[in-house]
Parts: sequence; C-alpha cells; structure tokens
Amino acid sequence: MRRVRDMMRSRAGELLKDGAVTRVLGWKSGEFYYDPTPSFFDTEESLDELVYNGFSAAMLSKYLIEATKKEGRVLVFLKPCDTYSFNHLLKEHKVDREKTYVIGVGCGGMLDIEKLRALGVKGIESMEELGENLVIHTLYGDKKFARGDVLLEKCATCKGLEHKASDELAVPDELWEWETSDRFARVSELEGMTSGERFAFWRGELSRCIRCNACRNACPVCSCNKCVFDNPRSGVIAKANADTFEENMFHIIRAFHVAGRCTDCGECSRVCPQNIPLHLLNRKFIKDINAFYGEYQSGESVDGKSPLTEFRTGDVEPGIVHERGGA
Amino acid sequence: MCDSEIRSDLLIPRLGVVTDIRRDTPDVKTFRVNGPSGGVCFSHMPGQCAMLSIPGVGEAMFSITSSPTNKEYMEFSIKKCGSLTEWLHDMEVGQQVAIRGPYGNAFPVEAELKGKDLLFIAGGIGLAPLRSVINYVRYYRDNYASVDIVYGARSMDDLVDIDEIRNEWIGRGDDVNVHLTIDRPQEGWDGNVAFVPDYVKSLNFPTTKTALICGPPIMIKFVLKALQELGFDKSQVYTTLELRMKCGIGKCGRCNVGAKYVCRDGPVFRCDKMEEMPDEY
Amino acid sequence: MPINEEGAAFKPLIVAFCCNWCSYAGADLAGSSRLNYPVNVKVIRVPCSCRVNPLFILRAFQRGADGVIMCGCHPGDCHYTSGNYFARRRMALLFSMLDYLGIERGRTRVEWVSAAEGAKFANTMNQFAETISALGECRRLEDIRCVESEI
Amino acid sequence: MQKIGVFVCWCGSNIAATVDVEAVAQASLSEPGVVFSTNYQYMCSEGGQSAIRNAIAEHGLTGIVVCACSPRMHEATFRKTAAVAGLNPYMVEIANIREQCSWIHRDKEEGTKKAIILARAAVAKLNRNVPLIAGESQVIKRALVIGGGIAGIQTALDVADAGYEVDIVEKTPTIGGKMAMLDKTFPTLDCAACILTPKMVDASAHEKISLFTYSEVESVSGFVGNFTVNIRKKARGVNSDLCTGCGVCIEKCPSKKAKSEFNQGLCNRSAIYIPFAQAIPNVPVIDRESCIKFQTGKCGVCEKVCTAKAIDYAQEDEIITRQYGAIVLATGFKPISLESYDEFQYNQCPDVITSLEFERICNAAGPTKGKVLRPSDHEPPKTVVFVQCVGSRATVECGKTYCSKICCMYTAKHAMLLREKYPDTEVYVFYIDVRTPGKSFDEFYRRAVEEYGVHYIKGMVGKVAEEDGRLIVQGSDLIADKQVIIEADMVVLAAAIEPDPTARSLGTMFTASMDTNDFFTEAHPKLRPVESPTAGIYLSGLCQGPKDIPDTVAQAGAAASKVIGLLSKDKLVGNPCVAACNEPLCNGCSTCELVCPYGAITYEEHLVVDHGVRETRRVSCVNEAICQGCGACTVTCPSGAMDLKGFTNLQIMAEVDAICR
Amino acid sequence: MMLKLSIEKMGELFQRLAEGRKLYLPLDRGGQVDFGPWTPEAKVRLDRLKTIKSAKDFFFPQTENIVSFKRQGKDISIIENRDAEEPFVVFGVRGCDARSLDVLDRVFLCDPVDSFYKARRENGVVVSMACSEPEETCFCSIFGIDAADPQGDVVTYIIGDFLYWDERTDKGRALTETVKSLFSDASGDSSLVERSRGEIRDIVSRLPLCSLSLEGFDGSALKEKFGSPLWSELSQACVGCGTCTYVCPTCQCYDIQDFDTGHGIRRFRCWDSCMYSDFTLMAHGNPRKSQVERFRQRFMHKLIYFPANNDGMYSCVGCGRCVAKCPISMNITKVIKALGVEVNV
Repeated sequence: MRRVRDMMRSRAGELLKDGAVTRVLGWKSGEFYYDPTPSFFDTEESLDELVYNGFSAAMLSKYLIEATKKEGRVLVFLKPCDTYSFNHLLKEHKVDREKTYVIGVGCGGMLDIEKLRALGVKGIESMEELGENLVIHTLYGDKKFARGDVLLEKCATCKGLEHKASDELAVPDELWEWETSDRFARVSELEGMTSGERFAFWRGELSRCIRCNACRNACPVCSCNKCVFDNPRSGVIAKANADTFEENMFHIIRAFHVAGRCTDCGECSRVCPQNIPLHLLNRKFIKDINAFYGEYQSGESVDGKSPLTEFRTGDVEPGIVHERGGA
Repeated sequence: MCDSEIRSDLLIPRLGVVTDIRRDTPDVKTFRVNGPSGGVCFSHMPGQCAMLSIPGVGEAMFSITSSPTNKEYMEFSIKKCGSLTEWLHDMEVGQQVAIRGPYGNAFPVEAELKGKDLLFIAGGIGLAPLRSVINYVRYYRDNYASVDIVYGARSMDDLVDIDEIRNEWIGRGDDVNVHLTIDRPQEGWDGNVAFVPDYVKSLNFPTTKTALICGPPIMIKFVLKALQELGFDKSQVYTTLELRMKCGIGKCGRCNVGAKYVCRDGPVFRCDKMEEMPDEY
Repeated sequence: MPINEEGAAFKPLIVAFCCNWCSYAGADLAGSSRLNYPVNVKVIRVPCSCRVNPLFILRAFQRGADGVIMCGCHPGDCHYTSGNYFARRRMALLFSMLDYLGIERGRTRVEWVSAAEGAKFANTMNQFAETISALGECRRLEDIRCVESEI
Repeated sequence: MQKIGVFVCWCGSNIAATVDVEAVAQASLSEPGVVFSTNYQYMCSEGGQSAIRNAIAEHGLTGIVVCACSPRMHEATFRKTAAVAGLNPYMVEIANIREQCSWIHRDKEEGTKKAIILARAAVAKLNRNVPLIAGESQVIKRALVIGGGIAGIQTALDVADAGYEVDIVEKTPTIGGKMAMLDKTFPTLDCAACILTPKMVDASAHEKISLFTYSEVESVSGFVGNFTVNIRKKARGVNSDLCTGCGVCIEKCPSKKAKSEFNQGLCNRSAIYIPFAQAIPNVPVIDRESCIKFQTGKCGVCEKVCTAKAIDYAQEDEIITRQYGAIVLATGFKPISLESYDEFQYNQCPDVITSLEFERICNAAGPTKGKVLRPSDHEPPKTVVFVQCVGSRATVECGKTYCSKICCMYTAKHAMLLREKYPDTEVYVFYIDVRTPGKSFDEFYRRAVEEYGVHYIKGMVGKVAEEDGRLIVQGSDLIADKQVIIEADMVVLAAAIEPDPTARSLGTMFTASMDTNDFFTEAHPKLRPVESPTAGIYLSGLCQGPKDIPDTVAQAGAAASKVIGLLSKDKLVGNPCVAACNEPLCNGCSTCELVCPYGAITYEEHLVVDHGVRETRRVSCVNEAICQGCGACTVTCPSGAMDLKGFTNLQIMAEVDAICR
Repeated sequence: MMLKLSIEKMGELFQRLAEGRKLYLPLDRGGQVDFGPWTPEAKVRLDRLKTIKSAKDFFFPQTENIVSFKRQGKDISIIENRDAEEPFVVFGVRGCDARSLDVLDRVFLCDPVDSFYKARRENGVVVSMACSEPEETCFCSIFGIDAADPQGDVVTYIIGDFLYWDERTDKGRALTETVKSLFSDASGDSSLVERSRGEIRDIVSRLPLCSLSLEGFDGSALKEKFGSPLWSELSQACVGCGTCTYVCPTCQCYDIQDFDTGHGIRRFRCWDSCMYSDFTLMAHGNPRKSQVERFRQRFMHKLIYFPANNDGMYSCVGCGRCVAKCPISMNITKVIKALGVEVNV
C-alpha cells in the first residue's frame, strides 16, 4: 500500500505541476492511523498529507458530483470497487467524465476498525501494516492480526480487483491478494431460514437504526437532490423512526430505489454507526435480479439498461416468490 | 380569555378561531383570530410573534400584526409562500387554528423608544410587525414625539392594510406622517414612485429619529445604507429577522445567528448589535 | 364507524390496485355478473399497473391492510404496451424483498385480469381473502400508531 | 381547502337495495372538506345532473364526488355536468358503489359500510385534486409517408385524395417497391406492373403529393401534429428539373458492369441508370461506385450526350426540412439473406435461386425477357423444385420464428405459371404446411395441384448438391414416409421475409417500438393495428408484419384513414392526466426516459430555482402531447420528481389511507 | 457512604433495581452495545466503554409525542396525551455522558422550562461508572471531566471482583435504600478506590487527544472563528449525515412534526441534525445553503455559541463517539486542532 501511496503522490504531483488537473481528490492523514479523511489537494506541497493505507475505505466517487460542477479537472483515485460507482454516476449524468482524471489504485483490502474494536482493541497509539499482518500498538499492549481476519465485509466478499474505469493505473505487482468468499452466501443463508426467523433477524438489525442517514448520504446511487424521506410534500417524510414500521419502510424503499442501480460498494454497511448489515438488502436485490433476469452488475459499464428499466416478455411472474421453497 | 388556560408545556398550543379574513393584496391576507370564548388568545408586546398551526398541515411563526392595545382580537397578515400559508389562505371564517406564544422580544416601546422621534420604514409584507408598533404608538401617542411612516411595495395592489393606512393613519392632523411609495408607475397612482431606500434618502430625515425597519432582506440592507448616508448611527435603527423556527423558545436549535436565537433573543435586533453577529441571515 | 368490531370474526382488509383498462373493467364485470367476493376487498383504480409504487403497497400495510394485490392487463395486452412488464419486474423484486424481510409472502400477490375475466377477478379475490384469513392480521408491517391508537 | 359535494345515486334499486344511500350521504358529511351531500334516484338522469349543477352553484363547490356506477360508465357524463356548472371537469371523482359494492354484496349493513369507505376514499382523493387543463396543440396539415412501395403509395393517394398534402420519401431512385419487381399476382394472376404503374403515375401526378425519391429521413423532432423532419436528398448527379428522360445517357454510358438491383443481380446495368422502364421519376441516377467519371475523373460521356444539360457531377446531398402532422411508416421488407443456408447451395450454384429472382426471370421485362431459363447456361429447365419455408417458422438461429405468410401462395403461382408456359416441365414443391386462408386462395392452390399437376411433397429438403450440371435435391416425403431424391435443373427457394433494415434506425428516431424481429409494434394488436404506440406515427404494409398485397393495400387505406382523422382536426386536445416533472426534485438521471413507451421524455438544461438556490442543470421534460399517462416513469423516479396528474402519489396514498382507516 | 458488592451478585442488583421502575444499562444487541431496558435474559456489557448512543435517549428520546389533535370540519380539538411518566434508573453512565446532562439541563431547564425533559430528569436516577480502560478517542479531560470520578446520583467503580457503590445525591441515597441489603460496607476500601482512580487518571493523561487545548474557543472569538477560511476545507468531506449529532450526548436540536394516524394528528418531536440540508430550509431560501455553513454551525455551536450563552460551558464532553463513528473520519478534534492555538498542531 505504501508503494501505491508513493506512486499516487508522484503522479498527482506531476499532473498538478503540468496543469493537467487543477485538484486532486484523495485521502488525507488523520489523527490516528485508521482515520484518513477524503480531501482535495490543490498544491504539490499539500500532497505530503496524502495517505493511502488499509483504512482508505471511504469511496471518493460521490464527491465528484459536486467537484465536477466546478471549473477545472479533478484527479481522483479510485479503488477497483470505487470504479463501479464512478461508472454508475457517469451513466446517470451526475459526473462529467471530461472533468475527471481517474487513476485506478491497487487495493490490498480495506480493514475494519469496528472489527478490531470488537476484538478488544482499545487505546490505539499507532499501527503498522506489515504484509499480510497488522500490528497495533495500544496503551494496553501490542496486538497483531492477520489482515484477512479484519477485512471490511465489502472486501472479504470483493467483486474483483479489476478497475472498470481509469485513465491510468497505479497498481504495483507485489500487492497482497486475499481469498474472497461468496458475496451472496449470507443472503442465501437468510433465504434458508423460516419467515419468522428472517423477521426476527431483521427486526433485531433494523430496530437499531437511528436514522442518521449515513447509509443514504454515503451511497453513490442515492444521489437525489432531495430524498423522498426529506421532502415534506412527498407524503412519506420521516425524519425519525417514530414507529418500527418506519424502520422497515426507510430501508425497504431505499433498497428498492437503488435496486438495479446498486454497485454493491458496501459503503452503507461500512458507515452505519449501528453496524446494520444493510448490504444484505441490496445484495438480495442483486441476487434476485441475477436469478430472474440474468447476471447484471451495475457499474460494470456506463452503457446498457438497468434491469428495472427494461423487460422481457417472458420474464418470471411475481408469483415466483410464492412458488419457491422454504417457509 | 383563555390566557388562564393551563397548558403543561409551551410547545402545546391553545385554540383560536378565525373570525375575519380580508384580502390585502393578491398574496397577502389578514386573519383575525379570537380565543374560543372571544377576546385575544394571549397578551403580547409589539413585535412579538406567535406559532400558528393547522394540525397535519404545518406550524409556522408569524408576527402579530395587531396592537397589544387591541383587547378584542389578534391579527396576522400572512403572505402565501408555502404549504401551510396556502392552506391558511384557503380557509374560511370559523376555522379553528392552534396557536401558541407569544414568542420573542418586542420593540422597546416602553424603554428606549419612549419620547423619541420615530421613523417606521416598511416594505411589502414587512408592514405586518410594524403595524403592531405603529398602532401601539398611536394609542399611547403622548409618550412619543414625531412619527413618520415610510411604506412601499412593488405596486399599489401590494400595499398591505391600505384601508387602515388611508382611513386611520392619514388625515388625522399631525398625528403621524405617512409616506407611501411604489416601485413602478401605475395607472391610478398619484403618489410617490421610488424604491423604498431611495425614497427614504430623498425624504432626508433628520438624524434625531429612531428608525424601525422591516421588509425583505435586500430592502433592509439598502435602507440601512441609506440611513447611514443620512448620518444615522446603527444604534438608532431596529429591525427584525426571520429564520426557520420550530420550537419558538430557543431550544430546537435552528434559528440561531451566531449565539443569538431569533425566536428567543429576537426577532427585533438593534442594528449595531447585529454587527456583533456573524453574517448568516 | 369501526370496521372490525371487537369479537367479530376476522375479516382481512385487502387493498387491490387495479389498472383502469383491464382489471378495473374485470372487477366491474364481476359486479355486473353479480359474482360475490369479500366485502373487505377495496379497489383502487390506477391508470396502469406500472403506476403502482412500492410506497403505496407499504403504505397500505402501514395503515392496517392485511393483504395487497395488484391486478393488471395480461402481459402483452397492456394498454400502454409495456407498463405491466415493468410492473411485473418491480413487484417480483419487491415481493421477494418483503419475503426476505420475513413478511408473510402470502400477503402480496399479482394477478393479471382482463376486462373479460370477471369470474377470475372474483375467484382471485375469494382465494386471496382465504389465504389472508389463514394468515391473520398483518402484524409484521403495521404502524402501531395507525392501527391501535385512538388518535 | 376544498368544498366538496357528495352525490349518492340509488341507481333505482341497483344500489339502494344493498346500500343505505342516505347513510352514505350522511356519513360523508363528516369527511374533511365535505360541505354538502345528497342522494337521488338516478344521478345520471337530467334530474340528477341538474341537482349537481345546482349544488355546485349554491354551495360554491370546488369538487364533487359521485357515488354511483363505475367511472368507466359515467365519469365522462359527470365531468361534463361539472364543466357546465363551471367546475373543472377533473374536480370530479367517482366512488364505484354499484359494480364494486352493491352488486357483489348482499348484506345491506356490510354494503353500506363499504360504500361509506369507498366514498371516503373518493373524498380523500378529491381533497388532493387540482384543476387540470388539457393542453392544445396545432396540427400541421401534411403527412409524411416513409417508403414508396405499394403500401406507401396507397396511403399517400388516400390521404391526398382527402385533400391533404403528402410527401413520400423513398430511399431508392424510384417508387414502386417490391411489387414493381413482381410478374403476376395471386390469386387472380393479373400482371403486377399493370395494376401498380397506374398508381405510381397517379402518385407522381397528384397535386397534393410530393415525391422525394433517392432520399432518406435524416432526423425527426416534435410530436403528434407537429413533427419536423429533415430529409436527405441524395445527389443523383442528374438535375431532375432539366432531365427529359430520353435515355441517351444510359445508352451511351461506357460502364455497364454494375449488377442490376431491380433484377436481383441477374443482369447488369450501366453506371447511369433508371431501375426499370416505368420508374418514377423517369430520371436517371449516377451510381458513383461504378461511374468512370467519379472513379477516375476521365469520361464524362453522359454529360456530352445530354442535350438537356441535365448531368451535374457536382451535385451534392441536400437536406430539406419539412413539417408534418402525421407520419406513416411504410418501410416494407426484403427477403432474408441466404448466406448461411449452405444446405441449399444458394451461394454456390447459380441455378439455386430465390423466389424473387424467379419473379424477375418470369417477367417479360426481366433479364430473360420472360423466358424461364437457367441462369447458368440459359437453357430451359426441365425439372424445377420449389422449397418452402426457407428461414420461415424456423427453430434454428439463422431463421425467423414467424410465418412469412406470402410464400405458399406465390409458390403455387410460380408452379402454375411454369406448368402453363412449359407443360413438359416437372414441378415439385416441398412444403411443411400449405397455408391458404385468403379469399380464393385455397381454390388457387388446389388448381395448381389438381389442374396443373404440380407435385406437392410434404417434407423438407435436407440437401441440394450439384452433380454434372444437375441439382440433386434430397428431401423427405413425410406422407409416404420416405426419402426422395429429385434431379432438378433449377431450385427455387421461398426465402423468409424480414423488415427492411432501415426500419431499425427509423424506429429509434421515431421512438416507434419494435418487436424482437424488428417489425413495428402496433398500439394495440387487435384494436389499433395501424397505429404505433407513439402518437402520430402510423404503420402501413409489411413493416408491421408479413402480409400479401390485398392486406397491404387494406392496411394502407386504414392507416390513411387514421391520418386523415388526425389531419382533419384543427387542434389536438391532450389528455391532462399526464406525467409532470417537478424540476427542483429532478436528478436528470434518465431512468424515466428509459421506461417511457412513447418517447415523451427528453432532457434539457434548465435553470432550477430551489429554495433560493439557483442552478442550471439537466432535468427531465415531459412532452404533454406525447405522454399517454401510464405512470411508468413515476415509479422509476427515485426522488419522486415525476408525478402523474390526476393520479398523483399523494392522491393514491390518500385513497389508501382512507380505505385502511 | 461507600458500599460494595461482589460482581457475581450484579444480577441480583439489577433485579432489585428494576423492581418498580425501568432499569436501563449497556446491553449487547447484535454485537452492538447500547443502553437498553434490563431483562433477566439481557446481555449486560459493562466492559464496553462507549455505547453507540449515550444515555441522552432516556431524558430526551429520539421521538416523543407532544400533543394530539382531532379535526372535524372547521373544529380542532387539542388532546394532551403525553407519554406516561415513570421512574427509571440509568446504570453504567460514564463520566462524559453524566456531564452531558448538565449541558442538556442548560438548554431544557432554562426558562421556559421544557416540561417533558424536566419530568424525565426528575424521574431518572443516574448511576454512573468510572472508566477502567479509556480509549484513544476519549478527550473528556480537556473539558475538566474526571473519568475516574464521574458525577451522578450514585457513582460506581468496578475494582477487582467488586462493584463499589457511592451515593452522591438525595436521589442516589433514596435509590441506595432500595438495594442496600445486597451490599456490604466498604468504607475501609477508600484507599483502594483512590488508587484505582489514580491509575485511570494516569492512563487518561497519556491519551493522544488529551493534550488538545481549548484556548481561544470562547464567545469573544465568535466572529474570528466564524470567518475562518478553514471551514470550507474541513467540511469538504462531510456527507451531511446525522451520525455525529445522533451519537452525541449533548446535541439537542429537534424537529416538531405532525403525523396523521388516520384517526387524528399526532404532533411529535424528534431529533434533528444541523448537518441536514433541510434543517434551516425555508420556502424562499436557506441561510445555510451549503455543507460548509452547516458544518460550521455544528462546531461553532459546540465550541463558541454555547459557551458564550452558558458561562463558558462547552457543548461537548469529549466522549469521542463522533470520532469513532464519522463515516469519513472528520470530527471535533480535527476542528479544534485546525482552528485552535498552535499547541494543538
């Protein structure tokens, strides 16, 4: 990752210097190792603060909506999964491709600070990423973890390390590669439960929702100027989950609104302060779409119709839901 | 009088009944509101506001247009601009409304303004809060020195309360001097034509006066400039602010300008005090 | 007037969204053929099945519906040529999601009913009402404020 | 806030027997906005309607709810009633308490309860109604017909005869289309040219018809009644105004190696040519690919010999912009390519030909002057095998799944003509089924078998092979259940037909939807067979599906009558219940555009002012003249910017709430 | 008087505390630890320092009914049906959260008093707990909060195998009376408790954020800080969600909304966030049009406006929840560093 960071800094510096780009969108170092913040850099000197490490998970694609409304060209660093969202935004005319310069950055899998905390890490003083290991120095002693054990959910079930859009790549050869698991495994597991068990599962998860809207605001697909849930004239405005129904409503409708558009970037689950596995809703839609209408992954390309904007005369009937097995 | 009615919290409104509605301009109506058994819903001071609501439609803050000296009813001049105000404009006499207040400070009619030469400057719907003060001042006329009123609107048809202005304020000797103006010439208008700030400047008021301004933000800004050019100090000028409000009691957190809450510390501010506030209104 | 008196046998409240051109006409035909179906089936007329927003369906459950059915023209017969094809995809995905969230899958249904299928409309409603009766009141997707409260 | 009147109809005893109408009227009074309610024996009668009108006037009603029969029955009636009383007709809602209440329930108490709820739902919806005004648009009194075959010609003539201007755009140098290539026509065996050419002449001579041959539609904008079309007139190299059609240039042209398209490549033509003798217009075209002047710069013979000085090498394509009220697609068909049918040796053996080639061979004006001769050696064939369903009703990838409809009949015609001209020629026809469902069709086919002795063999041909100058046809006879081998001199393949390839791009241009085979789809397969789902676009001839000449002409006439119906209107009054975009909410994402079946949605850069914030951005725009109000866009729109007037989200949710209360 | 109880008997204590009142304490729900109502089956997690949300919920819940209405024709009836008031105990409140109630008191108990909050405050007993293992995101000390000796009606410590219980207020004493029989006297262990406090304070002093200085953050710096060009840079990554405000123990902005139940209108209040784009939205404009202004508002409020109005009290208690939870890792400590005195950099 450090190699990637060095490549990023040097290319960004060159491009800023020769005026090819006016701003650079990357991650800025934070207080601790694990808290880089998305940031714009507009001078070569400021690039000293550009970081890229196992905690640069925050996706930058969505920032381009506002960034490309301004004058000048933005250099943006996109991890492989971020390029899907980038393509989606292009497809929906949210981002001006001409005003972007994309450097696809190699990814060694992003790490989950929440997982580390759940494993009892507290009082972090510093961290080191050493190959496939993560060493953490804390007030209460040092701890060592295998990267593979503390990956973000979205990385443990990574869609692949190929960049679906880029002007150039910054991918060194020696990046750590990891074994990924089936991203639909958990969905299948839930499908295998009884209706009552599923209900209990989702109640347990969704009842924790505090309606902070982090999932929505971080989502590259949820880029409405005004969300129906914020609009007093929509008839469904809901600022807080005043009833359990609204917990369900918000998440069902949000998932439905991004159905066929969701790039499965996993940001919704990553940013949820309550650790609600929201990606399991989106993945359910993706899984169903694949099963009903053929394989489709939003963001793989800029072209083509999304499954909910097209149809085939021989499509499955909604009754398929009733016909398939299970309770 | 329902002033005695006990409510467990200030957020809980009481009932009012709309007893009269008159159309002032194409988009402004004045509503007369009584308590359920007549009279006013609560007493207030000039410049204070009340929260009016139609349950299920919305709740919003409006300045009380009627003077505290009027014990028979309260009035609100309301411009149509959102879903609640649209609803209010559509309602008929006899409609009940939920009302709570009074909220905010008032123009310092009993303190600083006493004995002063007063200059009221209003634009459009901005007359609403000033009308309360003007009528209060007219009621206690002896407590104040000269009274000038400059009032302007886009057109003749946009002058709020024109009947009261013509019938009550004008033509009562030297009681109050009313200066009316509209933005553009119009058939049937033989009065002055000018934007309010320009008109104020042309009237060349002496700096002995204390000015009370209310109107659209852009008007306030230029009137203030005009007054300063005439030699007024900001400490001689009062104005009111309007921001999104929900609670009315300085707790819900949205109507602050810097450390001041418009609903609690305002809406009336002396312009020199506003200097100390950040420019976020 | 209370709809379900205390103690009375459970009569499920069913909201049926019907497209104007086929299914609503089918429902009319059921009426003019004097075909009986449960009184608590209430039809909402929409121009096309593609007008049915998932929000409406959730709204019905929020407000106390026990089952929601959407009826449209048979595939290929849509008055607007393709509306029901879009509706079909949307509903397949939505129903699957509701099932996934543990809402009893029998509570939602899509049926294609032509203007000539009055009998099919009535039969469908009878069957659907039976299914819902067996499931009982919808508890998993209700809003307590709307269902239980006085206000 | 509305002032609503509720009118409950007894419908004699139809409603009143099962519903306590008085109770419904009373109960509705407690609903928000309701200021008046009443009941009446027959609301739709003049008495009932006048009660409504009076109540509107007396109580200043802003909307009415009529609890009566289905809105499909009397919604229009009550809208008119409201309009007469000065109320906007869209401030009327119907609660269907007959078909959906009194007629299906027997218990009066239950029926009454349900009627009250249905009335409540209608009131709830009406509380959210706003007056709607239907948009009006002008109709440009001119039609465009794309395609100058028999379908296009017939439509144009019918429309022009009704007094409207018509333009025909034809991509080839002449009108006439495929029919001009035919020899005789079934089942009457009259000569195609004899019946077609007079129509071609009529079309060219008609004062209301303008021909744009050797021209193509470049682009289109607008909507029903108001289309603007750019037509590309390709450069002919000959000035049509000066040319006298004397034909000297053609005669003297030194380049005579180009394949004649009209004769299906069976003979050659010169570089400057007219497709056939009766071509209209009778103005030659220079084929620049084979013209020596254009290829090498040296020649110029035609220019020298033209006394009219009509040759113009410098001529360039010209774009003409015209406006139309209606557009008819008559783009026709072509036989499929037989490239991939190796089993029939079409590419390899010159004597394996298509039916259309056979037409030309039979034709007196064709390459063989009407003598049936083998292409390879110009000898008359002694044995001819016709193969049906080549590519039609196919289950294989390269074929078409549909029946091409015309092949059975023209093959019977070909067989019959052969036997008549050359009685000693043996004629075999391999078929899967013989389909003859047309007037005098089956009789025609039976004559071929019974009178002319054509050998019909039910079965498919598996292979054609050339051996010593003869064609060995291997096939199966399903009735005799055996393999048959026929030594033939000529094999004629009844190739499937498919839409002309230009249809695809036109379909995109006109947002005229197409099926998977690229045939244009009709607005309704049964009830609106000549209209495209896109308003103002009509379908004529084979571009909609396979059909023979009588069907084509009939459909052409039907399309014309629809066009005339449209052009006869001065103004189009739209349906006001159409989609509308709330611009501040619109994201410009394009998803609505993708689901609109009518192409009613476009995107524009607009200045959007939202709560004091001004921004110029991409927003969706609904063309109200095109939108039909299905609502597909409203659900696909995530932000709720797209809503459907008359059936808004809030209206439908209000109904849901009222029903579930 | 200091009491103690073997931690094995904590279950009994909770049982007793829950008698006749609600007992809220940190519970594990799906791996997340948050305050919740105690039941015998509940998985109590006193080891987790930071609950997702603070104890604010019990005094100022995320949604609460204010009043209801019925409308019929032109008539409106107002129905006061506030939620029933019942006594409760919040157990395991850390020093930062305990202090946050002082901040909330300043808002809700100043004139005019918010009766809903007041009732809950009167009905609730706060049993706080000293922190054992402070985390790197903690910075309570810069606000003068002693994690080792929190405020509360009762203060507890877990030292070794014992829970030490120290009543501090009348409310606390009354509560103690109801559970006293479970405890034994621990007045002799005061040096043990003091030693433990010392250990905690030592760790706190070594926390990375505890060196932050608040110098310069007061009402007099209002215009200077407001006008700082740094706000646009600091806010550029903010996604405008409400995570920081909703996990914050001191954020108290609320919205009032009406909900039509079909039988009437419920007016409820719910948490709102100044980070939301519609927070100050009016029909004709918005004084805080972009995220820069909204972001600035939040931190100006916490660090400048609030102290200006409240005798220098900051509207932040350094609990560090926002530091841990912000989706893009922007937080108040980065703001203090950027806008504060040199020493912070």
